[in-house]
Amino acid sequence: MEFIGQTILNGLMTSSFYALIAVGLSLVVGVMHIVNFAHGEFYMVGAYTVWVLYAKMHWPFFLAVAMAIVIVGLLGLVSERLVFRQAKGNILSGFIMSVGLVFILQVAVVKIWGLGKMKPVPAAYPQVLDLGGISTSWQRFIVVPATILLLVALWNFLERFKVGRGLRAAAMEPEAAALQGVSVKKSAALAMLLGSAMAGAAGALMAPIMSVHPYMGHSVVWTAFVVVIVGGAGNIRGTIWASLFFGFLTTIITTLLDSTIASLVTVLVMLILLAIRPQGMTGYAED
Amino acid sequence: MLKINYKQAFLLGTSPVLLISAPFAVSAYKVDLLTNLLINIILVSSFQLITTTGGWSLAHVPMMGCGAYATALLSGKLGVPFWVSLPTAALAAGLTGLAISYPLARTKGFAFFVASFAAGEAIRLCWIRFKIPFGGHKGLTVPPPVLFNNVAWMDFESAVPYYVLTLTVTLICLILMYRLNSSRIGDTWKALASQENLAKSVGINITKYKMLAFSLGSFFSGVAGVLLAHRLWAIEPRQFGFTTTLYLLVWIVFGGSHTFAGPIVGVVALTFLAELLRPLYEWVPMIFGAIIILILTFLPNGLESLPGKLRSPR
Amino acid sequence: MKGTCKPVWALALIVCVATFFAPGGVAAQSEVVKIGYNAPLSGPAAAWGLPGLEGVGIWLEEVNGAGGIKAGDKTYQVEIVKFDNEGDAGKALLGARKLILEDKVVAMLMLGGAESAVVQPFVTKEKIITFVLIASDIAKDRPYLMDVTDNFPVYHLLHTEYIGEAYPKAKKAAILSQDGEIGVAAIAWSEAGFDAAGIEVVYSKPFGMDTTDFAPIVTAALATKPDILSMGASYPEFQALILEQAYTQGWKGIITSACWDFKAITAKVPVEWMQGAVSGFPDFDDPKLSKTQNEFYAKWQAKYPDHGFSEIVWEYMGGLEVWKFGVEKAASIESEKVFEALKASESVPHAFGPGVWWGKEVFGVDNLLVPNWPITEIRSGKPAIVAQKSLADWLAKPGNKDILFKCLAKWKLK
Amino acid sequence: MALLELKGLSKLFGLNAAVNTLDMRVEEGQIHGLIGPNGSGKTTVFNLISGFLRPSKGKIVWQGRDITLLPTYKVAKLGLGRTFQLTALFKEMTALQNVVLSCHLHTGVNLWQQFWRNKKTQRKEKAVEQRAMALLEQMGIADKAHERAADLPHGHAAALGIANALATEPKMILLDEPVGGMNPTETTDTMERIKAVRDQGITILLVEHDMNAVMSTCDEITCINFGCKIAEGAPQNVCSHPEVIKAYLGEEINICLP
Repeated sequence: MEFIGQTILNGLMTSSFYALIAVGLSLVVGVMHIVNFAHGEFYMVGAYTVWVLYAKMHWPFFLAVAMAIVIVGLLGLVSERLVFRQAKGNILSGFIMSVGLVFILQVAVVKIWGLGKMKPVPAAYPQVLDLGGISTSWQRFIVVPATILLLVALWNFLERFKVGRGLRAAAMEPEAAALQGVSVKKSAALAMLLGSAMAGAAGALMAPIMSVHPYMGHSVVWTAFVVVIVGGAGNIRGTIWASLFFGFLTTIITTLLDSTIASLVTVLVMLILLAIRPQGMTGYAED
Repeated sequence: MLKINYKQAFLLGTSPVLLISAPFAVSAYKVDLLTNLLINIILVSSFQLITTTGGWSLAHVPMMGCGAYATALLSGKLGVPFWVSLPTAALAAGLTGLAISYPLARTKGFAFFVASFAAGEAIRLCWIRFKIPFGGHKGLTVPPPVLFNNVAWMDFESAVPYYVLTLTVTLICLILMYRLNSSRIGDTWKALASQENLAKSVGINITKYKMLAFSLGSFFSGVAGVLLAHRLWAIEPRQFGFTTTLYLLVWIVFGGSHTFAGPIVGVVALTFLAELLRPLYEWVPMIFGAIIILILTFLPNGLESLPGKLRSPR
Repeated sequence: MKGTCKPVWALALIVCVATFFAPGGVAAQSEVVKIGYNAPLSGPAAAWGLPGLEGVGIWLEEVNGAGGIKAGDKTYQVEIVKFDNEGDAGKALLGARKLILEDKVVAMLMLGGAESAVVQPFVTKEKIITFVLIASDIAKDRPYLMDVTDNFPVYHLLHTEYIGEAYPKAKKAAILSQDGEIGVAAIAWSEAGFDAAGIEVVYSKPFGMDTTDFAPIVTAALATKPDILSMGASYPEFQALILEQAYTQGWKGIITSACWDFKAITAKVPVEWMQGAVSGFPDFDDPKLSKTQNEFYAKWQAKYPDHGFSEIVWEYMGGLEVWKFGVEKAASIESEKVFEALKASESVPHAFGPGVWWGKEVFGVDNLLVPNWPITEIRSGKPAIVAQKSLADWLAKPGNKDILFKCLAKWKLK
Repeated sequence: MALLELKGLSKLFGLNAAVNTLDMRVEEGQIHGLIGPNGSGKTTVFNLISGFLRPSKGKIVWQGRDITLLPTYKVAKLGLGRTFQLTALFKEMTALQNVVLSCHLHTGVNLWQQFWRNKKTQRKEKAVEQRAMALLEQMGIADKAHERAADLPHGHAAALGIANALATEPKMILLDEPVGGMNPTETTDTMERIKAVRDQGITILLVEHDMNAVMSTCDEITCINFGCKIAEGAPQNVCSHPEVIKAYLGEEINICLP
């Protein structure tokens, strides 16, 4: 019983992590049509910000998280302006450029903060949270409400505000949005700002419970892509459902079998879905 | 038919001499670099067969791995001689390519991109997970090829003979791929990449042609894999991981993917650059990253478009 | 016909340009002896290569500052030639070929693991002595491969023996280590150790190398109710996450591992919870180590004040130290002679005390330098040496060898 | 028997019916016009016939054979060619290469022969090239054979589009706005060529906005609006049909007979 409860809790936390990192990517892919491989590196920069501000300079944890969101959001904005805009909507160029950005950011971080072992980020809330036999740390548990809070905020922004609605329209029906006077450039910049900020938030919140090193983004970015593809690029609700699905799927298979099988099943699920519904999944049709 | 002018005859006569004498002018390490370069040339050219149809496969490096693993199993475990295992392993890669090309051919653009990644990763995870027969993370060992016993100059453990072997295979592969590319089949591939709907409407079975391109590309990348495995003497799944794929993409984007020569130019130029930059090893990825972004910004069709641009500055 | 010619010319052109452009090898100076450093220096695996350069740098300053290394009546300045193999076995082989054929190095320092399999046939042919950090790389068909610093995974036998003696109440152990050559070796040797110490191993499933989320794995392991949690040879970035999970899922017990990144771990879990955790690497300022080690540590600390110490800082340098001993013994820098001189020595100095050659029984060749290995426990927030144990004693105990061979066979390592 | 017959054909996009239980017959040897205001579902009908889209309901019968679910390339094989709005061409190739490639179905050369190219294959390829050249001549662009398709002016590009369709040796071709965006002279020329194609015995189904062109060339016209057929018959009758006038109200009211 405890075992099952613990697994459900684990699955819930994995899902919220997936949602946090994938929703931002979903916005970027959906609005800009750019397969931003550097999303993982944005996540890494978010984690490093928390390490510098919170672990080294002893700022309050949530202030450091807020700063990470701002810094990574701006980093996204700058890279949209300097790099991704040059791709001019070409998916392949965008992807390769983002790979270039990955190399640049990784080396920059290595050069500034060095390699060697992972950066120690102490837990801000190390107390154990006991829920009747099943337990986790507050630090880890915080990710769930924080994710919900951020997603609700994002959702409200996209629903309530005019710019937000424009952004959603740009993701769903780019032509219609353009007809309604939504500036493509502006919505791309906004999507990049919001998407990167979400990656920054993910990195910042996960810093105390993940290993912080220059290559930490590499391992999560494909998981995020799988979630985005299955959930539908630009489709926030779909992405959240896909996060829940894959979060629980990996958790359960990892617990019962092993993590290699879990990865194998994850990629196969994506492959099969894409083969059955080649266009339907991405939320927008090609050509 | 055989109307070769003097210039052509001269070039055709001198190039083999140069190709074979080159390794004797440099150290054994440089010869190995050349061998590696030749293998990478097969890899990028075979990739170009697939990109001609408009799909950028992320499964190409795992396909090369299929060739390498197949030859490791055939010649390493079963003792099949190199002559036999080279074509057989390449065929195994081609058939694997054929198998995964069916679901892949249904997708295009972005979906093809991620689906091909999923297919490649699934294959790689199988090598890791199924220790029998693939050896897991540890990988497999591959013997150096033996063509004739006890012939000193045919000792493929050393760099120069292996270079000559690789050179021969590379030449054969390049000639075959070049012919393919310039044949009617190549035209059809280019056509369906540029105008899929028109191609369909004039009666071209585009799924069949895409699958053909994918399996032929996989076949030749399998050849590259076989050559690599027999030079490294051991293979492991990490060698065919995503980092290698990224470098493959960078080579092609750098050189340009619209002509047969473009990808080759890319891999050659960047290999030399990497060798020149060896003392700056820590900075190399960053330099590559910057180069790629600049190339895509100012020369979106890669290095191959440079002569055209210089001729007619717009 | 035209179609056939084009590739031939193009290729000829490429090869020609390649041969002329490629920078040529520099002729070796007679006064300098070169050692190759063939390790990952960039990319994700660089954490296993770069810190070693720090220690090697200090060693070079010291040795060259004192006039160099004496081989018979000649003195040589030592030079390290670096090659970044990016943790890629293929590049490692290319590097070995460059270092040996072009730079004419007389010995090579490497990390080991998968790279050994690829590099060793060539190194064996060239008869170049190679020092690696993974004892289980030693094999009969790799005569010139030696491990002279790190006794991984052999010392797992001694940790487990110590745990069995110090905590007689502990009866069940779970081993968590990654699914790779190194990780699986750790699992096999730990299992043998626990078995010999009368402790039942209840969980030993290796986890995937690309795991980022350890919650489900730890849940599965803790479901077997272990008293001991062994992390085998989990990479430092895995250790902290596993322990954080074990702590937050409410587990208490004895922890053991090959080595610690203690700073990173105690950032995630309370120091008190780690009290008593057993491992095999002391910090080099431990008073129980020799003065040389303490001085080295002080020097390193002065040079790299914000870097965390790890055994990697020392291990490549430790290889150089042994090589120097060999050169002085052989009165020559020739690889084969140094190798023979080393193998002929009854006892070779090791950082943890005099070491002897061992390995034939398991690996087929005596190329592992075994000192009495220290056992450390976390005492008041720092690893401290609590015992030194001898491998020979362990092997001499009745039944132990059979258990070891049985476990190695189970994990297909023999 | 009609050459092509649509029986209760429907296509739903979401809840909107782009084509709604459409019945239509195209007789052999005619030029049949399909007209209707913007967004009335004409191109959708073409896409359904040529197999790019799958109908939600109904049947497509070609020479008495049900081809409703066949993929595009098989439809082409059965002798049903088509062109595209805004003329789709293989842009990077020359005009001649375009047509040669469009002869794909009838080269009599299999993949292996294409690769190996022995004497016999080369002879066959030569023949295909000659046939392609003849088609270009027929469309009046033989002098442009070696120009890149992308560089051709609009009128010539449209002609090449038709040549591509003819290269599949069809019994019938679907022309999607063949004179869209042309000046009056180009329009007249093109329409004359279309008539010539019909006179060769190839049936033509034509979607066109230029009413003058339609009225002067078509033998039979079907007018649809919101996916439903509202009128069918000879040009004069359709033109004066009240439903048609109502549908076109506010668009091109000046429909007149020549």
